[in-house]
Amino acid sequence: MRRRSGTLVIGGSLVAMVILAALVSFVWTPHDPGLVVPQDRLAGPSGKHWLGADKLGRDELSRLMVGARTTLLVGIVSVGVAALIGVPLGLVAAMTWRWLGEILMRVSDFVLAFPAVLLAIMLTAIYGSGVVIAMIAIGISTIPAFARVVRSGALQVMSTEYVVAARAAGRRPVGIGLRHVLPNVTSLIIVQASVSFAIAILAEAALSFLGLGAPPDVPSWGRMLQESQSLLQQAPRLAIVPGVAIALAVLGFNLLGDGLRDLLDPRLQQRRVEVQR
Amino acid sequence: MSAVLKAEGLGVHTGDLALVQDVTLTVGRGERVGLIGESGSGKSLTALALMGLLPEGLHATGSVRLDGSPADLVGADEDELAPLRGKRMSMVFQEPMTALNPTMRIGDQVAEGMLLHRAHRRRAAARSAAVELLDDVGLPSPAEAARAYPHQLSGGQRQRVVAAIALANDPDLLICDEPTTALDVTVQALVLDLITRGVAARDAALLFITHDLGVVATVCDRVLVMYGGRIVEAGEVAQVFTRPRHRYTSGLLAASDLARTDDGRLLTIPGSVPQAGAFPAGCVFRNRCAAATSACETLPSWVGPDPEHGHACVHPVEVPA
Amino acid sequence: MTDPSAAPQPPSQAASQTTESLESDAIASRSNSGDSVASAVAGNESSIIRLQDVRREFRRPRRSLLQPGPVVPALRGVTLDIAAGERFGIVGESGCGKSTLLRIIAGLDRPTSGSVQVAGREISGLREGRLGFLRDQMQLVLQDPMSSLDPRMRVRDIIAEPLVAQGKPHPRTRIVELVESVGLSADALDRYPHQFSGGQRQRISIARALAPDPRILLADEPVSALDVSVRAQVLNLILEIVERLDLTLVFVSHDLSVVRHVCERVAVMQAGEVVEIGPTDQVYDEPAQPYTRSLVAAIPHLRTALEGRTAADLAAGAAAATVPPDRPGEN
Amino acid sequence: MILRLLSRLAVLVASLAVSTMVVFGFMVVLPGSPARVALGVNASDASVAQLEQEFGLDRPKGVQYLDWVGGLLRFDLGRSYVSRAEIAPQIADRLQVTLWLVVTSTVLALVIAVPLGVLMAVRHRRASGVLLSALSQVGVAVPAFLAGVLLVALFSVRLGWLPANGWTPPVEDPAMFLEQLVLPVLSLGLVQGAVLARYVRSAVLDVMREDYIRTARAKGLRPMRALVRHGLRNAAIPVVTVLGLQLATLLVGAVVIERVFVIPGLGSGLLDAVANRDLILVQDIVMLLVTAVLIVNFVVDLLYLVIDPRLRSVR
Repeated sequence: MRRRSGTLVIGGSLVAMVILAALVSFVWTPHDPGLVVPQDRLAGPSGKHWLGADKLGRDELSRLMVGARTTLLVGIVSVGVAALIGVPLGLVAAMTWRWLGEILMRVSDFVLAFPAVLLAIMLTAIYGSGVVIAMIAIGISTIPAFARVVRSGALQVMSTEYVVAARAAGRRPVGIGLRHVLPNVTSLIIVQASVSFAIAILAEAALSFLGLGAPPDVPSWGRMLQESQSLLQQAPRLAIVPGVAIALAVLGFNLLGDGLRDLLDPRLQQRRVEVQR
Repeated sequence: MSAVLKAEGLGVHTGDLALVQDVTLTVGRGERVGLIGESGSGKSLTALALMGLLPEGLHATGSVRLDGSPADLVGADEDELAPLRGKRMSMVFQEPMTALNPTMRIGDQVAEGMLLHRAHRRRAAARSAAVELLDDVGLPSPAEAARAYPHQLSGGQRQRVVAAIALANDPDLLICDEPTTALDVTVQALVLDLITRGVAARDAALLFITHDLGVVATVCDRVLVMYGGRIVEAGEVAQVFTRPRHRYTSGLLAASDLARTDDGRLLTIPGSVPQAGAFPAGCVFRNRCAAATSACETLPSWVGPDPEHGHACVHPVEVPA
Repeated sequence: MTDPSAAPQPPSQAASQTTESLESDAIASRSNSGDSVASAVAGNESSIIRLQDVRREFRRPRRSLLQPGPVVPALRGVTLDIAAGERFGIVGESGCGKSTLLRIIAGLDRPTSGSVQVAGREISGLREGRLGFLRDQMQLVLQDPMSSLDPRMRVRDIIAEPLVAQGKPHPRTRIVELVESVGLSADALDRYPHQFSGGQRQRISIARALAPDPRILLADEPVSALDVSVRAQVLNLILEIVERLDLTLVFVSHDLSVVRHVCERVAVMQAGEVVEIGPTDQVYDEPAQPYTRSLVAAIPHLRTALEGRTAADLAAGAAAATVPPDRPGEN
Repeated sequence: MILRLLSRLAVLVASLAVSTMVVFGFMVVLPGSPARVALGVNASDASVAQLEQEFGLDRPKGVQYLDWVGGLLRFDLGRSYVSRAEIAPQIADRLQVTLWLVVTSTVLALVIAVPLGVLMAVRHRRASGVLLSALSQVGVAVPAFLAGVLLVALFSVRLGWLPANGWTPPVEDPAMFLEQLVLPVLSLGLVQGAVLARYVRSAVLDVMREDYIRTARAKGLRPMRALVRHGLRNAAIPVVTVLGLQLATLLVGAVVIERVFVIPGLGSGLLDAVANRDLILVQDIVMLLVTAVLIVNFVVDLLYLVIDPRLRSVR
């Protein structure tokens, strides 16, 4: 019981930290994140630059805070779009004809063969790089996760007796979908969103690292890491700072997802009851 | 009659919640003892505690002794328990659909226990012994069944296999936890027959756990009635079921007798069975008992010549002399 | 099936419709053996549910590219007539088709062939959207008290659901009246299902079923998941409500003793067919069919056990008739 | 069983067919022609037209598609728009490099994940299990390229034990090959191992609660032996699924890792092709990667049949 809530608290706090950093960056950062100060090149952590400065003398903390925005923006848009498309698809796949469900699942298997980064590389080859491309690519590759989770959850709900009772009560399929199935798969969707968010952060960081994500003038964690690579000798700190930021953000969303799963999963609750019998 | 199994003051706890308390029972060689109770009564936990197979997070207190083994099984470690399980004491579980490994052939699952306890040292010998055993428990075409996987058998057939596994090493004690609850009546009759014959042939002790009064009466000589994690009444089946003393036992008998009505209505016990661990202090049944008084707020003491006969009720049902 | 005349059709569907239905009628009337309640044969004016040669087949997934999957018959021609106000039981073991039959009567599943009439109207061909009148007249109580109530709905919404779904008014007074009629108090309405015990949940299920003021109550194993001490309460409640509201009750169970207590007339099903039908006491005390005999003989009964009936006797009774070979598990 | 096999095979073929359309389609919706993209905006119309003619890009799209797919079937991947070199041989070299990376790191991941996952599950209530589990959570949160950068910072820059980058084919200098292989494989394998270990953990935890494990223990098997004899095979079913899905992630990880360690594999090739705007090369490499993922999914399905007898029987 205690460890379960521990997971939730740690995950929640990490996620809150990232969100807070992004929000605060709109009104305040220690320095202008784009301001080049040649004499501060590669400066170590100090009262002026809490986390030091990069090879152009830009303040590392400020860039980190603004970078959180990019991370969150890409995550929110891609996961949001994926959920908006994937959830209805999953519901339809579970609640209508079986062959349609089968086909949708085959298609989602197929989409899984195009991971986000690969998709983004393809898109970049044609349209050039950019945040929007990253969001589209990550969004598309996240759809199957939602569709699958919602479908299997919905199939489970559809097999319960309360759905039979609802049909006998005269509920139409749409009513059953909205009143019974959706509320009972909401927790699955929330958990999936959290986990997908973590994956989206990883994908965005990888793309920025490859130079395929945010443009050079927009601070992003992946790009900061990439820029640090040539300076590992002089300033390993420049790799560690964005690296830790990425890892903590991903860890936060993963833990949040795990914690929510334990909190919301009725199967686990049932298991708890069973043990008590 | 020597006692094969002797449990004294057995309890099962999770954290500071007591789920089973102060269970004392003995089962003698060749004796068939029933343990009846409803959901939350703690009967299944009692069985698992006897086998030392409680799920994680639960622990047992008190003492459990198996005839011929010096150690107290409560608190014994795996090195002491594992050689006893499947050899001297074994168990048949409730759910035949999930009790067998879905990815292992039936024959191998039956032979495994024999190989483990050195009944047979050669794999081939154990395999043929397994087929013989499957024949014994009444599986049609046992050789074929030995090569099958569990999903290829019906529920009744699977339960026969589970029984075969339990009987493989001629145990001194067989514990059955609701072995027929998931089965149809006709299949239940056959499996009950198989279990009683198997036990009789080995002169083993049987502890039979169920919620079904008819089944207990059919299978057992003696019965223990559990409610709220405690044994509330015990005695010979004929005695307990015809002249119950504890108010719960008599209520249960009345409620389960569908032929006996009061003005067309079945007799009932008011209220519902509390959640495990949420039973009242003192007499566990007092919040549903019509005869309860303030005297029931303290734990009733056991009234009877020995732990195997008697009841724990302050206001027992009067027996016409 | 040992009685050859009671096995009207081979598994193949080669036999013609007419012969089959004639034969089904024959079973029904013969097993009623001249009793006056022998209303299974068509013609009873007061019957509220009438099934004519209802068949339901399920198709298994195909095993070969060349031919479609095998057809598994769940119902092999069931003909029944249930009179208005009657308490009618359907018993049988798992896989005998009793639940499929109930779902077909409830309009939740459609027969492959045959006719199903409820209150004089044919429902077997209707789309779910056109079954409004059926939802009005007929409600359902299901087996599993854990799964039959939506965990995310409050009790008041659960009970009001049939009214809401059919676009009827559902004032709080009506909901309170319903919940109190099943022996719960009005403060139960704001709680969620998990806060109730199994017996209380079945009461909620019953209140929901009563909401649209139905004339027919279908119950699918409503007490088989309950503790013995609670079972009697729920059975009493069902009987009391059926009597008070003058409902027709169709009660499906695997437990012959429960059906005997609840129902006036019973149909015994085996392998998708009704093998015996008649007044409950008669079927129970003098079963005409070997299958029914074995079913009755296999029940471990407290009283007979105390008289010395052993497991071997039960097994002998169960084996007396040919029990259908154990079917492979369903998973 | 054979039906299942055939239907999976049909799905594989269909997926491959659709993939070719998707990959080709992406290139076709492109504004302007691939020749224009390859030569840049400043190229003269004449040189664009000449390139188009040379590569048949002026033909109808349908013909181009069939031509491309026909080539794929004969392992003829066409010629680069930029270097005009045959693509097949250079991709074959790069494929070999990437395979080394992917296969060795998958093996490493499995070697780490299975024992670690089982240990985490068995000890999930003890401090050691909780600690390992927390560590694996951190491992999951570290992307492979970050692990790569950090490993280089430590082992190459700080300690100087291993080369920071580069690639030598094993036939040329086996020692050098191994030295250069260590860090990239560690970066990929450790991270994948952590991910996989978590799945192994949850699969084993689920299996440990199964009734048949209790049956096995009631037979007299000790807990660990019961788990190994009866649990692992059943736990393998969900793990194999994940392993299949992870391969796609691993391939992507390899693309990025090749960039970190300057390894001339498919990933570097793909990124170079993107940079050079060599669309035919992009198309070919993406198709190759997608094919690999689809084939692995197919193999995973076959593995199910081996592991789970329930799928083998006629049902």
